Amino acid sequence: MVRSLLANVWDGVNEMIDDTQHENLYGSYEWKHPTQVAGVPWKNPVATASGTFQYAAVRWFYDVSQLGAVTTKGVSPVPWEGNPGIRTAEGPSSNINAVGLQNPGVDHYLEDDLPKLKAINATVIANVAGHCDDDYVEVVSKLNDSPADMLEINVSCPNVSAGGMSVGTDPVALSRLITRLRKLTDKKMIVKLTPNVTDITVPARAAVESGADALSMINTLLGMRINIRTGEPIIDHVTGGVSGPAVLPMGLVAVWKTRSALPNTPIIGIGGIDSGEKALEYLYAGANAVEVGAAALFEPTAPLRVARELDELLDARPELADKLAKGETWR
Amino acid sequence: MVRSLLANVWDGVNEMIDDTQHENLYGSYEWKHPTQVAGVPWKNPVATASGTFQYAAVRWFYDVSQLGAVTTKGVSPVPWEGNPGIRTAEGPSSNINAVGLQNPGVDHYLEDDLPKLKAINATVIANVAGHCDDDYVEVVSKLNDSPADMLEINVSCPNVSAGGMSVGTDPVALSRLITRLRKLTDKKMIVKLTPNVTDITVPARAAVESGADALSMINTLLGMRINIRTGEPIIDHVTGGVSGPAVLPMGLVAVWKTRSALPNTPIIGIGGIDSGEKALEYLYAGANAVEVGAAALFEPTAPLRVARELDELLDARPELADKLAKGETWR
Amino acid sequence: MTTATTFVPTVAEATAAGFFPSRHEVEVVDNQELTDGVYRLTFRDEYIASHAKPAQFVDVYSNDPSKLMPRPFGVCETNGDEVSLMFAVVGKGTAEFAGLKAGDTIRVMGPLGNSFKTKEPANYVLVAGGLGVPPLVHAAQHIAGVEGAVSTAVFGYRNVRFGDEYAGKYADKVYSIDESEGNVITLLDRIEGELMDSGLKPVILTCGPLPMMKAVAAWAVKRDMACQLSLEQRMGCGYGTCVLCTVDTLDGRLKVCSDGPVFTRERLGWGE
Amino acid sequence: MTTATTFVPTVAEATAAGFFPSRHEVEVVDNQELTDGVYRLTFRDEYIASHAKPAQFVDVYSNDPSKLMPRPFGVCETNGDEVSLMFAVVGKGTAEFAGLKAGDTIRVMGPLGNSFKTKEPANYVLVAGGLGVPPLVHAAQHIAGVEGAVSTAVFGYRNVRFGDEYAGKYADKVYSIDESEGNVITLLDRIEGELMDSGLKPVILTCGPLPMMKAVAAWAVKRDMACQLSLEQRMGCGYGTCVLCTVDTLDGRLKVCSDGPVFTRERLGWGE
Ligand SMILES: Cc1cc2nc3c(=O)[nH]c(=O)nc-3n(C[C@H](O)[C@H](O)[C@H](O)COP(=O)(O)OP(=O)(O)OC[C@H]3O[C@@H](n4cnc5c(N)ncnc54)[C@H](O)[C@@H]3O)c2cc1C
Ligand SMILES: Cc1cc2nc3c(=O)[nH]c(=O)nc-3n(C[C@H](O)[C@H](O)[C@H](O)COP(=O)(O)OP(=O)(O)OC[C@H]3O[C@@H](n4cnc5c(N)ncnc54)[C@H](O)[C@@H]3O)c2cc1C
Ligand SMILES: Cc1cc2nc3c(=O)[nH]c(=O)nc-3n(C[C@H](O)[C@H](O)[C@H](O)COP(=O)(O)O)c2cc1C
Ligand SMILES: Cc1cc2nc3c(=O)[nH]c(=O)nc-3n(C[C@H](O)[C@H](O)[C@H](O)COP(=O)(O)O)c2cc1C
Ligand code: FES
Ligand code: FES
Repeated sequence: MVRSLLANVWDGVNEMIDDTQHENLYGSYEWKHPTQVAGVPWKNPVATASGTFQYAAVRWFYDVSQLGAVTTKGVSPVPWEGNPGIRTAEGPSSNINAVGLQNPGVDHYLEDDLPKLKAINATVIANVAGHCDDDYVEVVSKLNDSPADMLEINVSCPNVSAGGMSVGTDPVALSRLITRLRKLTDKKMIVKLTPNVTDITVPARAAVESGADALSMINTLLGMRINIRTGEPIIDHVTGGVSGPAVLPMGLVAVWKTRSALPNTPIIGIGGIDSGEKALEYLYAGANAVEVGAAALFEPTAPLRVARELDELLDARPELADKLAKGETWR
Repeated sequence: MVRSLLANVWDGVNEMIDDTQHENLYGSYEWKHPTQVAGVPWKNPVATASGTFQYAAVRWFYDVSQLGAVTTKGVSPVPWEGNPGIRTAEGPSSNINAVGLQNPGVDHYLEDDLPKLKAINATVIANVAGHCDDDYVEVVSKLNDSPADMLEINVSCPNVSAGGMSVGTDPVALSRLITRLRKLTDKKMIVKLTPNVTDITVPARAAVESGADALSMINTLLGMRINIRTGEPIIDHVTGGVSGPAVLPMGLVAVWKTRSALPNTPIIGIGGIDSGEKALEYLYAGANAVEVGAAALFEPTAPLRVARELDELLDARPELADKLAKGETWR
Repeated sequence: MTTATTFVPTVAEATAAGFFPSRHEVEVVDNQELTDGVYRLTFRDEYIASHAKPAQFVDVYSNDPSKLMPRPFGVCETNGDEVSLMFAVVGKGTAEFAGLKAGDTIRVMGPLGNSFKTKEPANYVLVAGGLGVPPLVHAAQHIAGVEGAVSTAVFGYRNVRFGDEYAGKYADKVYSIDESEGNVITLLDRIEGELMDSGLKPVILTCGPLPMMKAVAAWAVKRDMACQLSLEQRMGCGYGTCVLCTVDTLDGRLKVCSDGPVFTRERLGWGE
Repeated sequence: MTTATTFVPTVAEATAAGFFPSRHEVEVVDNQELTDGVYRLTFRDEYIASHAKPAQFVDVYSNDPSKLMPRPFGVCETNGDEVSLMFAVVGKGTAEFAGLKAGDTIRVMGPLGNSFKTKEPANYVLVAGGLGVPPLVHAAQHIAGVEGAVSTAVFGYRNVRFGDEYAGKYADKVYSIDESEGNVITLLDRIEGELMDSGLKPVILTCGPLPMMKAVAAWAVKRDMACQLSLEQRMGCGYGTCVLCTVDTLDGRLKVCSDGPVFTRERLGWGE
């Protein structure tokens, strides 16, 4: 049913562009400032954020293997259809999305997306979605034998095992889940946290104490818009997740607070990054690396541009660059 | 010490402008669409938001008595000095503030600000701040005998009675506080909620069940920025509260969810309003009225402009206007 | 595969290498109001002008950094290195674009999406309602160059017939109607005999409001005519990366921006 | 008390009635780069031009709706209905303003804040460092019209002396120095005798980096000279409503935008 999600991206474009030219895209670039996340080396500190990157769509724009890492769309045990109707609205300096985790399932991922990304030598973070603990267990078991470089567990999906709230809002449910997943894989496991909680350091600590190797934050903030012509919500699902520049201050504070609470945990900063300067703010807040999300919706090449800008900015900051290269952080 | 906070606003301006002309400002305006909040009539559904309105500063720009209501800066039992150093930074489509509730105290408020506002016939909402339950008790007791039209209890201040977190994040502490305050006053009591919680309907319900007559939301979201030249936070207090257009989707969702959970509770919608259209979104989300905050920082006359724009928009929406006039809401 | 416009620095090399240009700035050549709130905007972009196919669209980006999402518009006409769009002012973005003047710059990306299939000889019946007109003007322009193919425009308007002049440059016949007289189905019924007698197989290409397109699909099904429909959906990226623009089809929930905007009536299961 | 500029509709009547104009749009008359990254921007605003007093400032607003906060700049010179500012490019807003050209529009509000007190006959010693220069040029312009008062400019620069020419139009004497030679204290020491002998009481007005102003206050205290200091602080509103711009004084935490920007050394408790 969702098979064609990754097929036929621009059949029109396929006719125009000679695929053999792909390796020329941007020629080669020598990254000056690599980083490490939980011991895994990244060419540079900039990755794509899950849900805003699909290889089939992005490959026409730039050589995705040049990124620090590529985080793929959340995968579930079986294909998910996501939400019907209108899925997006605009906020001031933001996007609101209610995809509902549509994805073609982990088997498709293992056969199609992942091998293609590994074939071009990308560092791949496989993002994992689930509506109950067993969903996560099934996906993580399958990914354990795959060439994925890291796993990112998205605990922000509405989850039956946590009574319909997301597991990320309930430290007890979260501990139980991560403890279970830890036994299934030797791969470095990043737990991706939601900002829609009273104190993000509580789930952060729960995740780390249960075996997470690293944390990434933030996922989207809950939001909505209303159509003043109809008086009804623009998005059929009513609410969605807010991302983009508007969420930058909230993402920074999440990283800052978590860094203070957990001085030695690797952290990937996410939220509102659309320039090297904003990526740098996250590194100064204590992140080891960053992910670029919504910016790639508005400007396809944003992740690589951010990485290049950051590489330049780090030239003038040898102390920070040094720490990152060693897997350490500014704070 | 903080006496001069309200004195000498623009001594320069004082020389230029003849105060007797004040009543001419905008002449008179016939509001077509009033509202009611917990039975208290408002000339129109637009008020100022606490902390972004000081009569001494705003009176030069427009006739503040024309607003639906005027919410004054949070007052505490004694003068508070607030936070030292840099208190603000800019985010994309937002302001970040860390005033730390500087205010000249409730006695000054009762002698100076409040009588001046009542003298010009403004509908006044007195916002109450406290660092422990006894602070709130003292202020509410004093305000009970005052001409303030409504009280707005800001439960978002860091509070010792709630272990240093804000009372608004702890439904048990919140119930205890509101129950105590309810006994002290017959005035209509609005409880102003923070969005920095996992589920805003939990404190909302706690407040209403303990005696709140109405709710207002949202206060600011926690955020920060970093100066990439120094690597340090821009605001000396490190974190601050994010407000302005960027928070609109989060404010709307708070009102929507609370309206669904509490169909009969009066709600004042706050967050990111800078136009009549955005105010209208809140009314469609189920609010009885709105408050305009940060917009007044960037454009002093924003609250009155929003009220006028909304008055026009309601002309074409008689069903909604009717409900508001009767103290009912769209949802 | 070169372009006359300037790209953001990071894609300059990619573009030189012949890859797909990311969002980039172009110069506005002309912007005129055709009728109340409907504009025809022309900008210079050799890449888009030389590659766009009918029903493909262009993402236009606001110059206001607080309005980040792309606004998609079907390509309406191309002329040398110039691309024309037609749009109605319906919100903040289009209100801004209405104010663009020759010499201003605007950021665009395209051409995006798939296109109407117009390779076979046929009588292409271009059925549009309101702001569905632009891609069908482009279809007429394109079909004028297809050996053995002819086109018949069937346009329905609220009142002012802002697109007839442009379709008339390329289509073999142009029929139009406004709300006071009826709608595109009224017109289709009226010219049905003519279409059947033209000696060429009629193929319907259509774009417009959803109820109109559903009626057109039903009309086509009854006559067993081929029917390709160009859909609209709110988009996040416009290039296939975010899965925000889906439509329900018999093949599942597909992306309007890259699996579409064009779908056959069979794939949509419409009109059966 | 009328103004030549256009205001947002809601304040039009208020303005006509003589009240304080809220944020409004003005026309840029001129913008020139004085030295690397330092600009002199002139706009037309009869209200500000006729009311601004030295050390009062103008809030300038970005044309980018995602950058909402006001950027405060001291008025540097007024001329008929024209107002000139001088600013250094230090961030996103000033980078944008550097690109303004004659004919562009920009939104402003002002004049804001209190001012240097210059009513009494005295020798006003205008001590500025870097971008502290603009309000002191304005002070010189103002003092040139004060009966019995003279002014002596004492300016310190990093390198290029971008403000001397403007101060020279109004000040009775202009001394300046760059980093290679010393700082304003070097200059003050050098001209101390002259100041004492001038027959007029010296009154220091100063604006510049915090460490410089603290040194100037200390210098004044030692000589028991009056000293008024114009401070900077990050602002939220610029007009006294938000309490975001405070500075610690002996009278408590006061607002730079409306209790200041000018404070006496006594009130600040500096230099004792
Ligand atoms: C493939 C495609 C082709 C289109 N071609 C044309 C055309 O040729 N001429 C024309 O006038 N219109 C066309 N549209 C509709 C056009 O995209 C919208 O009218 C426009 O995006 C509205 O922008 P706004 O900023 O004025 O509205 P706002 O409501 O301010 O926009 C807010 C957000 O909602 C989106 N949005 C609002 N309405 C629509 C809509 N109807 N469809 C998709 N997104 C919407 C905007 O893109 C933006 O992201 C097309 C839409 C699609 C999907
Ligand atoms: C009363 C007063 C008068 C001033 N007069 C002048 C002048 O005549 N010439 C001049 O070049 N500069 C002056 N400044 C400093 C000037 O306001 C800042 O350089 C300017 O706001 C920086 O804006 P930006 O957008 O480039 O920086 P960004 O860092 O992008 O701005 C982000 C936010 O921080 C604020 N901000 C950043 N730096 C400062 C600062 N040093 N002081 C206050 N706010 C700041 C901005 O206003 C904005 O709100 C004055 C400041 C004050 C308070
Ligand atoms: C369209 C869209 C889809 C997303 N899908 C996922 C997802 O599948 N899994 C996940 O963990 N996060 C998902 N996210 C969240 C992003 O990865 C990121 O955490 C968030 O958008 C904040 O970053 P940004 O401001 O850079 O976009 C999605 C975001 C968007 C905009
Ligand atoms: C400078 C500033 C000071 C504030 N002070 C208070 C306060 O004292 N009490 C309070 O309840 N809310 C305070 N707030 C929060 C606002 O009243 C409002 O809830 C918030 O800013 C969101 O609305 P907005 O987006 O319209 O600004 C303050 C906000 C700002 C920007
Ligand atoms: S708009 Fe992003 S996939 Fe279609
Ligand atoms: S900047 Fe708002 S009070 Fe000074």
